[in-house]
Amino acid sequence: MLAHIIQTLPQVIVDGLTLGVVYAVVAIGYTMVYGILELINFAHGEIFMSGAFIGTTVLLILSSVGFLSSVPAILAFIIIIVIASLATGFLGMGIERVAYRPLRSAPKLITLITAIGVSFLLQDIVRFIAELKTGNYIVSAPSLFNDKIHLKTSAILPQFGDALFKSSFLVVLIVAIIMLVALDFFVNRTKWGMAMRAVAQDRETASLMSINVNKVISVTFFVGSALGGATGVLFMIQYGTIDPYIGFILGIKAFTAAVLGGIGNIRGAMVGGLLIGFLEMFAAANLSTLTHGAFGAEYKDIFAFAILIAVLIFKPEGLFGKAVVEKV
Amino acid sequence: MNVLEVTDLTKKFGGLYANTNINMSIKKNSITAVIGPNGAGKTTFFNMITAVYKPTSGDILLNGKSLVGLKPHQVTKFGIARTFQNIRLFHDLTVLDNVLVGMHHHLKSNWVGALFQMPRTRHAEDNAKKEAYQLLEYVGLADLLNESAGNLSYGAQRRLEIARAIAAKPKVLLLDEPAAGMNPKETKKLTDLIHDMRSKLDITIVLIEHDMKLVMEISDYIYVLDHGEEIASGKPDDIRNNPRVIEAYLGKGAVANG
Amino acid sequence: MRKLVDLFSQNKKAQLLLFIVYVAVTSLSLILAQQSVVAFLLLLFSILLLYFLKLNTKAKWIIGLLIVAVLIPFSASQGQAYESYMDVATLVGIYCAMALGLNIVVGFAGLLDLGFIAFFAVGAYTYGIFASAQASKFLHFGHFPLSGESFWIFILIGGIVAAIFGILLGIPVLRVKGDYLAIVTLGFGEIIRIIFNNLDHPINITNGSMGIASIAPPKIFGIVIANASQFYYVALAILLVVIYIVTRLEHSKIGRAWKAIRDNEIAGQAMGIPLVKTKLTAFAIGASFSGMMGVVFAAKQTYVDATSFTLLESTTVLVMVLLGGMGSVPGVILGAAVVTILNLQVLTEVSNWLNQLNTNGVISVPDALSPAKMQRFIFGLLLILFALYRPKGLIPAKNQKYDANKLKKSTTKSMYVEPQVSNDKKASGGSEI
Amino acid sequence: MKSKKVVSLIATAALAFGIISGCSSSKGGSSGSGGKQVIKIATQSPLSGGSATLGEAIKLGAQLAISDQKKAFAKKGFDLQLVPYDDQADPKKGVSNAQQIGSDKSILGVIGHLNSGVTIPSSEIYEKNQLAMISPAATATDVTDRGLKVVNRVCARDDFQGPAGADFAVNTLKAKKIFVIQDKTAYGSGLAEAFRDAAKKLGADIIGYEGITVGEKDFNGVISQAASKKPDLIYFGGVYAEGGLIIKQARDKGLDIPIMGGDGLDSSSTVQIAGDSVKNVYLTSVAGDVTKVAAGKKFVDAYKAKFGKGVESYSSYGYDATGVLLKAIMSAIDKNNGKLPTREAVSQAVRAIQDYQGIINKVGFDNKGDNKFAKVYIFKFDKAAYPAVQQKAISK
Repeated sequence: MLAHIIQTLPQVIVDGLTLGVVYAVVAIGYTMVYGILELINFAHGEIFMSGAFIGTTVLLILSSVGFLSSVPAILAFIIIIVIASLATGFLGMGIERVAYRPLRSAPKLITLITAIGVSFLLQDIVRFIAELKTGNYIVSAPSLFNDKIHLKTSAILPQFGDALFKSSFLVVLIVAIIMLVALDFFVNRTKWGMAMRAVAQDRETASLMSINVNKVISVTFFVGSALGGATGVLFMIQYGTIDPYIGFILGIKAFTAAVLGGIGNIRGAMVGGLLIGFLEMFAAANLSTLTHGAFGAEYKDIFAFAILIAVLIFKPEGLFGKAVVEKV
Repeated sequence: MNVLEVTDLTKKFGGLYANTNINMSIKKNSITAVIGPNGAGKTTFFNMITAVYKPTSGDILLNGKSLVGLKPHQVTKFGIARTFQNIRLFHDLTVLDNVLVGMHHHLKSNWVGALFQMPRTRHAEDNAKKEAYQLLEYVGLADLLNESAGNLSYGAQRRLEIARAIAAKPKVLLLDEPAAGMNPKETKKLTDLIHDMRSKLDITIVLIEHDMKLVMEISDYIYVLDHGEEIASGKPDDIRNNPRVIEAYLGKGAVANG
Repeated sequence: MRKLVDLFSQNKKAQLLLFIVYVAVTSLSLILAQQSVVAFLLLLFSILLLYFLKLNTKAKWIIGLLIVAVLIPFSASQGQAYESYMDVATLVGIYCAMALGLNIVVGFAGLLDLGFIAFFAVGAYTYGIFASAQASKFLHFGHFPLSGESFWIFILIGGIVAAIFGILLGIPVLRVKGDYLAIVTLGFGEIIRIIFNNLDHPINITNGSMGIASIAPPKIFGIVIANASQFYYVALAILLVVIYIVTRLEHSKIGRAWKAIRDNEIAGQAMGIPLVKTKLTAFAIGASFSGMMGVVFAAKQTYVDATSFTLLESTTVLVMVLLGGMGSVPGVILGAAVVTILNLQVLTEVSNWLNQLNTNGVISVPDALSPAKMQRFIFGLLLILFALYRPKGLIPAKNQKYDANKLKKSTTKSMYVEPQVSNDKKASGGSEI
Repeated sequence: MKSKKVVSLIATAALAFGIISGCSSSKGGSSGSGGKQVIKIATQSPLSGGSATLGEAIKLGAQLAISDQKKAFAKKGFDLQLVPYDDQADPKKGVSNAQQIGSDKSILGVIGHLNSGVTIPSSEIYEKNQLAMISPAATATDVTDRGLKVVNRVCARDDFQGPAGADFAVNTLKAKKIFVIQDKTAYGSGLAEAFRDAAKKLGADIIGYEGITVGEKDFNGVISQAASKKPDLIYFGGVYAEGGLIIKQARDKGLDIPIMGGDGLDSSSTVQIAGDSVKNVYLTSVAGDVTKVAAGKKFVDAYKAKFGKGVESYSSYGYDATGVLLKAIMSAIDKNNGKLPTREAVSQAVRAIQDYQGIINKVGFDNKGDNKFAKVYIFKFDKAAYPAVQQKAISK
């Protein structure tokens, strides 16, 4: 039993990493918005999904005009990801402006409900645009990076099996890491990043320090949403098939990741995302082996949600978060 | 006789001491003031007594029984009620309902009784409403009984908070800056009310206040906190002339010069 | 004109007369027209009109009951679409009770629960398992399926089991607050659904994704209840009980405690309200309504599987509460009715109508835009619009008003003998608002 | 206060009237064009949601059959119409629609559903209304095993399709070690279970039986597990949305073994999603390759001309099921001296059909409502193109 688990481990790590970085970048979107507004932006999963669809649209247009065959795939990819993240960035800003800003002083329950509303709205709008154009809302895109790479992990340790992946995995991984590092730099080293942190700490004081709070919140939404949209493109590149409902469940899992890492904490969200991705993949691959067939891979989502509940109960501040004491 | 005894009460947030070794003995039916500059740890002290925060060490005794480790609602049941520095009313409830909520722990009615309209429950509810109305009359809000609490003026909200707190029939009433934001006329009425509560309702009152005029006029005894530590205690006149207190309020230079 | 309106709003008799005419016309048209959704909806609408009439509560209740229990079934039974109308009406009843349950949790106690449908599932499976041969697959005693007579006990059992689940869910979950609570309950709802969908091994309890078929229909005095028109009365009866319980609880000590912790948790605790116990009661009572209706649902469908209990369903119930008005019992009932009818009848009818026009070549609407598919779009839009422009819903919650005169004539002796500072209360209280 | 109340009243009224005005024009008259009596055929299938492609195919097949026979009915003085309902693959919606269908007396028969989970509760309502139902696609055994008089199907049952697939996998493809994946839906589990049990009996070793979550896109975990166990064949019980991805991801993991699925994979979307990976994929389908027979080719062309898209697996069965229903209605009309027959008469006439020549195979119902002539066909994808190549047709 243990031999089997060890044998699949390299492959599980590779796959878990793929899913994990997707979760991580989406989780950052949640964490940034939560950190600054204390709002779970339920629609963030849908922004991710919109990014995937916008990316696919651009890709299909590029390939229909014959652009793809004339330039290297990586260039096409960069064009796609930039367009998609700009578009979703503005989408996120627009959503904040229309649906969240008027409610900033309203009870949180109400804002949360609008967020759910926005998420439903986006799902259906994307659905009927896709359906109008293609007659089917499950959309497949031509793949850009298709080379298979064979990782000889068995050479490291004889018990290991080999891991196989597509070159798209490397693209996803590298782009995600670039985004994470860039974001970390942005938040910790730039003027805007400092303003964001100030607003997250104390909105009123920040506004007294001549920080334009609305602008900072807009920028936060732009950055978070652009990251989400770009992750959508990564997802599309990796899996090739998307539908309007991918954002919802993925969003919830990414949120789980954000909570696991400590919500509001950007580095925590990264670690949380990777952890959830890996655990999920591990559960899918090994649950039935571990339980001798009593519980199969179909229980892997319970695994993810159970982690969420357990974390919230025993360490509500998350792995890297700080406990907040409510002021009375 | 002391109603409330606090011994060596300490609260640490992370590495920060919010309260250090505070000792107090509060006499029955007295009015005690806790004063100190901003951030002296006065509200933290109240929060520990009402179990909102758990003390890091030390003990709180109400009539000889320890309150440490209890839940906030249990503390209320034991006989301590409070108001809040930043008013915490039930905004969407009516003024009368706010007072009724204050009676929660001694109101003899349960949901089974409510479902089947049992006479006992009905009787208890009726009496509670009448009592609540009288309380509103007492604090001067009877005309507004059906208004939502959130619609009241600032001063009225403060008084409603007091009415709600005494509805819990406390032995000790903690008032957290009751006069904050009041004009002199309102403050005067508040002073009367506090005096009256002590004499008519047989309540021991502990209050945090920045209005020194009010404090000096009303208190039997004063404790002064600074940086989480108790720096002085005594009768109003003693405190007025205590150099450490003046230093705490006005800075070191003030004492040297004076 | 304005005067006329004013006059009319004061004149009880004129209102009543107009109301009777309205009811008579709509029910007649429902009787005469072979199949008219419009007439049916207009007749249902009379309940809402009744709510706004200037009559005393008792009279309203009697008239309302007459309309709901006698007039509507009678008028509808004259046409072909009887069972169809009654099916919709039954579902309206089921959703009303559920929405009222959720209203306790969200509207009164202020706890956002996004996994509420789980309790409905619990109720449905409780009856489904024992009223079909399913139970014999894991219990090696007793004879299953139980007979249809057991249905009546199962309404209670379903409620209790759901309440137990509510408490089990509540104990861990209530340690988290606000937004977190929403996410955790959402996760919990999904977990329950996944478990029901997977529990065919190691022990076959729910028959997994194959669902439980051939659930025994309820029986009473030897009569088998199998038609929607009969289930209508079952649902109606339970709904009435639920309404009774909710209104009673709302104005009791526990109701005040729920609203108090909703408005301010810390002050609520400081006033002696035990937080966990109060929240758990809200969860348990809300869940039990849902569980009871789950039993009815399982019996009506004769089939349960996990696909009926998705997140979309939880959100649907939430939309009902929000649309109607959080914390407002009449509002929530209206919200539940509007959403259910919109979903089951109106969207389908409009789609069919569009489709007819399409096939006849009158207009050309692409399939992707068919209203029946727009459920999420419509819900999303409703949620946003209502949250932005009407956060208190169609019929906002109202506080119970007390009669000062009744309270003044006090016979009991109070400890607060004479009012001291109330002499110039005008100056200090009222005038500053 | 007062104005608030008025506002809320107006808002409510506006909403309610909005609802009402929307459907005021939807009142179906009982007389159609030219004073003819209307006969309606309802379809119920998912037109939205994850299996919309398959549901749409049923509807379009029925639509084609109805437009083909409109003239024949017009001659007898009837106006034939189609009313498509969307059951959203949701049992609750299906039952509610069934009630509405039951109440529209001009509807004489129902074509549907796609999912067995929806068929089972909805058919209880049809039974009460004595309304004939013919399913082109519901394969679960429970659909007909409950012995309802009005329930029929033209496709094969799970306990025929599953074992037929198992037989092909074990005896023709010589698979010894089989890894089974299913999608935890009534359809997918039913099929996968039937396959698993039959394959075990035939001596194959089932080295894994795992479930996945519908709607997800990453199945690498389960596939890694499969890959490490080195199976000869992977069987997937489920539909194309997940099936296509599983095929693709399995190929990416270097699993070039045959992958087999049921009729849920029999869709152009499988190819669209899986792309080139679809090579060496086998599937069992209850619908045969229509292009193999002359009548089928004509059907494919007519379908393409009318709807502008290619046929899907259930298009032909939707067409055949409707054909069977219309034939039964016709004979019921004749029996009733050219007048509109009762629903009861129609459902009896449907059950009485013994020898209807469909596009690919014959239709004749046994006493439970199953098609005696139902066949299971085995297909193989040789290239990334739909439809796949038919390998074998298996009769009972």
